[in-house]
Amino acid sequence: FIPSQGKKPLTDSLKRPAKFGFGRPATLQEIAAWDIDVRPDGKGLPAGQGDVKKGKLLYAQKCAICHGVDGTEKPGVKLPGNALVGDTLATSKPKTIGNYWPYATTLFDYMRRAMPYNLPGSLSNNEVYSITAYLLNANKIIKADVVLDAKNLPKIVMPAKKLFIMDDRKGGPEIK
Amino acid sequence: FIPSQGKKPLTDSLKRPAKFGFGRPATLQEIAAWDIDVRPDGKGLPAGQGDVKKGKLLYAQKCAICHGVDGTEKPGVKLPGNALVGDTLATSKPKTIGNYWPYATTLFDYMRRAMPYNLPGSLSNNEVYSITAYLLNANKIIKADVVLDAKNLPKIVMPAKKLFIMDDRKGGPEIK
Amino acid sequence: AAAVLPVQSLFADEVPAETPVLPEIADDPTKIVGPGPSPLGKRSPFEQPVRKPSDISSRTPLQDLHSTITPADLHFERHHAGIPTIDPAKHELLIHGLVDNPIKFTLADIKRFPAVTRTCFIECAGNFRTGKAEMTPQDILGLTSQSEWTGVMLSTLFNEVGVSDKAKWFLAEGSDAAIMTRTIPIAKAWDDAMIVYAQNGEAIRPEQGYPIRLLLPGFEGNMNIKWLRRIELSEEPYMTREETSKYTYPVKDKIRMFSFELDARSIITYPSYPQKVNKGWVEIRGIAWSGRGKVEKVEVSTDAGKTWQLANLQEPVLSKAHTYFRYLWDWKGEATEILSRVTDETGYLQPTLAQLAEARGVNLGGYHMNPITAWQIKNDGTVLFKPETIK
Amino acid sequence: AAAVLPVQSLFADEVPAETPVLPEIADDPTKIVGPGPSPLGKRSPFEQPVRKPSDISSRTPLQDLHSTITPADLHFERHHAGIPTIDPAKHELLIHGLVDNPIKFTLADIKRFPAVTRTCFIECAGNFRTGKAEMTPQDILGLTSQSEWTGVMLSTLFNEVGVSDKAKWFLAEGSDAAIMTRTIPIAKAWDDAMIVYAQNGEAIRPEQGYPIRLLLPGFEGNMNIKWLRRIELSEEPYMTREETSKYTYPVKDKIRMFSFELDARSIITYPSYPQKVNKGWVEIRGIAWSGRGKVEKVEVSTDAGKTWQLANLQEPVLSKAHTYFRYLWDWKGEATEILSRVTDETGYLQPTLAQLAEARGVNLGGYHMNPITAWQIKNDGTVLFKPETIK
Ligand code: HEC
Ligand code: HEC
Ligand SMILES: [Ca+2]
Ligand SMILES: [Ca+2]
Ligand SMILES: [Ca+2]
Ligand SMILES: [Ca+2]
Ligand SMILES: [Ca+2]
Ligand SMILES: [Ca+2]
Ligand SMILES: [Co+2]
Ligand SMILES: [Co+2]
Repeated sequence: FIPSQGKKPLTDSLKRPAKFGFGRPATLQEIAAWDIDVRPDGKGLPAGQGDVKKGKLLYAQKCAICHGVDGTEKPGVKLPGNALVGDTLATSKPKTIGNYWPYATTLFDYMRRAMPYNLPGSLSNNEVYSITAYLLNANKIIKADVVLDAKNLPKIVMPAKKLFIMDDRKGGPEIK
Repeated sequence: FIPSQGKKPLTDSLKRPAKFGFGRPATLQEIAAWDIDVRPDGKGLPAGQGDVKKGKLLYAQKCAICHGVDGTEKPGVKLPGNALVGDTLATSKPKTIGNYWPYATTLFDYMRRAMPYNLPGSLSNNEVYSITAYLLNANKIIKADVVLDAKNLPKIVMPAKKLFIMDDRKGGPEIK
Repeated sequence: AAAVLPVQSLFADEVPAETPVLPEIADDPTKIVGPGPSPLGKRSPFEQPVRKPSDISSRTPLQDLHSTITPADLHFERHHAGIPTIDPAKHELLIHGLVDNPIKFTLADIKRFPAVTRTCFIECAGNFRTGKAEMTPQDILGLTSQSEWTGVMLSTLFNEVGVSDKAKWFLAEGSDAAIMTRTIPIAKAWDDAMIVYAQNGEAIRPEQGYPIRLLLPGFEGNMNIKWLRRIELSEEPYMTREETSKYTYPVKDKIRMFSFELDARSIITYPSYPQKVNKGWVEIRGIAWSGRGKVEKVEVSTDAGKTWQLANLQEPVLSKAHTYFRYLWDWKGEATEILSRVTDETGYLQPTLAQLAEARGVNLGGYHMNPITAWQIKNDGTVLFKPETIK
Repeated sequence: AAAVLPVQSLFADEVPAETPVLPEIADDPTKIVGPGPSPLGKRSPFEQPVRKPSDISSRTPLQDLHSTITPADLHFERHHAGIPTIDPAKHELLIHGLVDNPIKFTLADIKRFPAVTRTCFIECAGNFRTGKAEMTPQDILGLTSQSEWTGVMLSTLFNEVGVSDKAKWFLAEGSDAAIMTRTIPIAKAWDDAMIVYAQNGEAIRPEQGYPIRLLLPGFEGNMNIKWLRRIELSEEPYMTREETSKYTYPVKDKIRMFSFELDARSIITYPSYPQKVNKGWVEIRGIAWSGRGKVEKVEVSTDAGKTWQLANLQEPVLSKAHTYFRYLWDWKGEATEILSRVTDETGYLQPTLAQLAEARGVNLGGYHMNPITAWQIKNDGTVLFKPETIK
């Protein structure tokens, strides 16, 4: 995007000090308590591990009620949650982890912060690793015997990765 | 006041027609039903008449409860309505018809439209003439035997008339 | 003797506010799914800005506002016989008198004309109280508010009825139980007067004149006739009660009437009573306005009026509109007084109370008062109003 | 085969509106004293604008609004896990990552910094529905609203923590049950990003992020993180779910991500379904906006797109803001189609749906859609939406 050149709203800039000194230093513990994000390079992934088998069980207990028994879309069935399992073809419908998620780290990050929808933040790190393993396997991305952890999760190359491009539009007359 | 020169908000002026043709002609009856104002020159005063004696009785029945038995301010008494009767000295307190109303027509106009506060519009024209006569007499402006009507009411010169001046300020640095 | 500035008993008769009830809430909002979307939003239970009602007016909580649009439900009120309930399907506007064709317009007719939107303040001409240190901006001058108004230019309707050359004034009349009337010079109709039906995007609120009110940008509130039903064009003013026995004021040995424009004025709304400031950088914030056009500049003094510094004005600066100003102040902890003063585009500088008394005499009547407002800052950061009297 | 534009089932699941109850009222309001002032105003019972809620969003009734400020209780909503209830006294914002000093700011701290007020729109990137003729502006694109926002420039806070040269992006995180996160290029922080705590003068509403939200003028709604609690500066984007599996869309054989600005767009809100027009002069009215700056011009066609005329723009025209336009049309009673198209200050002209499909392929994904909207005018004055499909 193109920042608006020099058209910034005014602030009180005449007498502005180098620092105002408001706020207080955040402690490492405070940062750690909130810093739950996971980056594509694996930064933020916690210790722990999980496997497909445990993930399948957890999925049945905690997720199936909203996302369906096996996470796939069934004609005529409207579930509270999205379909999670499909195949890896770019053209296939619906959008699922298999055909539309460019990074496996996103799956870990999202599920840990927001799922299960009715009990967000209730999964242990190991549980999230296991469910991630299960869903990646169900989407035919990893084998059934993979044990996922902070090391190998970021290395998974998602089928949809190659489809994603950054928006390069910059305004102007072009329709793009 | 000084109209803002040429700084009017835009309206759609390019294709504007001479007339839009919205609305419908108002009938004489419709105008008469709403046209209750009275001007200082007497325009708008209805037929009819009233006198101080009838006015005094009406006042006692319909007004005294809010404006006091005789319309004057009594120390320590807080009435729902303003004091209406005082003397005609410019310096005296409180502001009343006698010392602060420049036109007698205003009294007729206001009482007919807005009083009694709890039953606005309930007075007949004759009743308004009578109460006007009573209040003007109580404020020592007319004699007790005057019969008020559309002819003589506008001729009454109110004591406060000479005090009133139009604001002539036009903006600019002067504090006035 | 010290002149006592009138604090009309009716104005002062306030209804005490209800104590807000705060909800029990969870420690960690990230662990509980909250309520979903709704047809109409509500305020957070932790934020309960309210007007201060008396029996005839209610005042905008200026100290609670961070910019210049007044939320419609917090717009100040001043009624002379309460708020009429009007069926918009039945409401009509009659324009007659010195016109070629007297016409009745339905609300639907009015909405068909070319529309204009204008942001401006409306201020009651009696918007000034003083008397004690424990007063908030709402208490002192809460009878001013600002909205984005939409409607038709009055000139468009005057063009439609055809106005006689003899017409020099027009009477505007409401359909409330006071059948409120005021006379306005016709030049205002050709200038910027409007008949508005919308306020901040939506239909005008009942307290503000639903379904239509007259909007006279910069002119005293009472002239902006609410619940408008009739306009009569005339050679001369009507001298209604509200332009003679009310909204007039002593100037030396005379009584001044037909003061239309509100004089330029400003007030610091932060910090103000009962807020408290901390040592260090304090952003002084407030509003400034003029009934005669744009705010040209606002100056702030942090040394009781000895020296003055320019404040920043929030863009866009609009004509006859509340304009937000801000000034950064490094407070070292000393007791002092802070003040603001505005200069408008006509070159008028907001006066002190003493200057007003000097110009008008000590019997100042309470209408069209716009003195500089000072706040006392105590050593401990406490802020108090500085009530002034005329010696 | 005709591409079916996605009308997400969740979006379409609307709650039916309650039928308003109208009061019995007197024929002549001038004969009864009405109720007096109150702490908070209410709408006239004859005016009941409402959002249209589904289980995850609610839509602004654009066709009911006469100007560009959206009353706060009608601002559109889009939640991913409901509205958290937050105690403002406990809420803190953490800024950390590639900074010199990670700092926690209380809400009170944030309010002490120099404040700025800015009027701009917020629009959901998924703001487009079509499919049938009986659709109102609210149905088609009611996920856009505008407010006067007040808060601190994000650059002021970034200056306070000291930002490393390595930081190129920042993560913003909410404290709702979705702990919503998005990554934003750091240039936006040095440009015009804000952390806002006030909306239309008062505290920001709970649905809009109370007590603080990120404001990224012109950027898609979802990035304007509500209930903001954390910002982390980083070398690279986080590729959160909302910037990968959501808010991305097919462009030919690729999927486009990190579309920030909303493309220039306009819609006629009057006349629109289900309104009716009369023969004679009709003022066509609507709103236009661009995420890339100011609206340069709006053109209106009353002959189904054959010819285009300039509309008037309501002043002041603000950057990245809904801009009201109006165009006077003399309708002779013939059936036709009326349309509007905006050009923004970058020279971008709002495209047709066919042009979008031509540029992006027919699998248009429903995000960042801004096609010209046409209304059909029938002989009898009936107005219908013209739903288009891609051949
Ligand atoms: C009570 C219902 C419910 C339960 C139980 C639930 N989910 Fe969800 N899930 C949802 C909803 C609703 C969404 C969509 C949320 C949104 O769009 O913001 C969702 C979204 C998701 C998504 C993102 C899908 C996409 O395409 O973007 C994933 C992945 C997911 N859930 C995984 C899980 C897992 C794993 C569990 C169990 C541990 C789980 N969910 C339990 C309702 C549920
Ligand atoms: C129920 C209370 C009540 C009754 C009964 C009542 N009034 Fe009033 N009157 C008021 C109030 C209140 C006001 C002030 C209204 C305002 O300021 O808008 C007022 C104002 C007035 C004024 C204007 C005073 C001024 O200084 O501007 C006059 C004159 C007046 N009343 C006359 C009458 C007469 C005559 C009657 C009886 C026919 C009457 N009133 C009955 C309450 C009442
Ligand atoms: Ca992190
Ligand atoms: Ca008349
Ligand atoms: Ca008023
Ligand atoms: Ca400054
Ligand atoms: Ca959003
Ligand atoms: Ca035009
Ligand atoms: Co007043
Ligand atoms: Co969205």
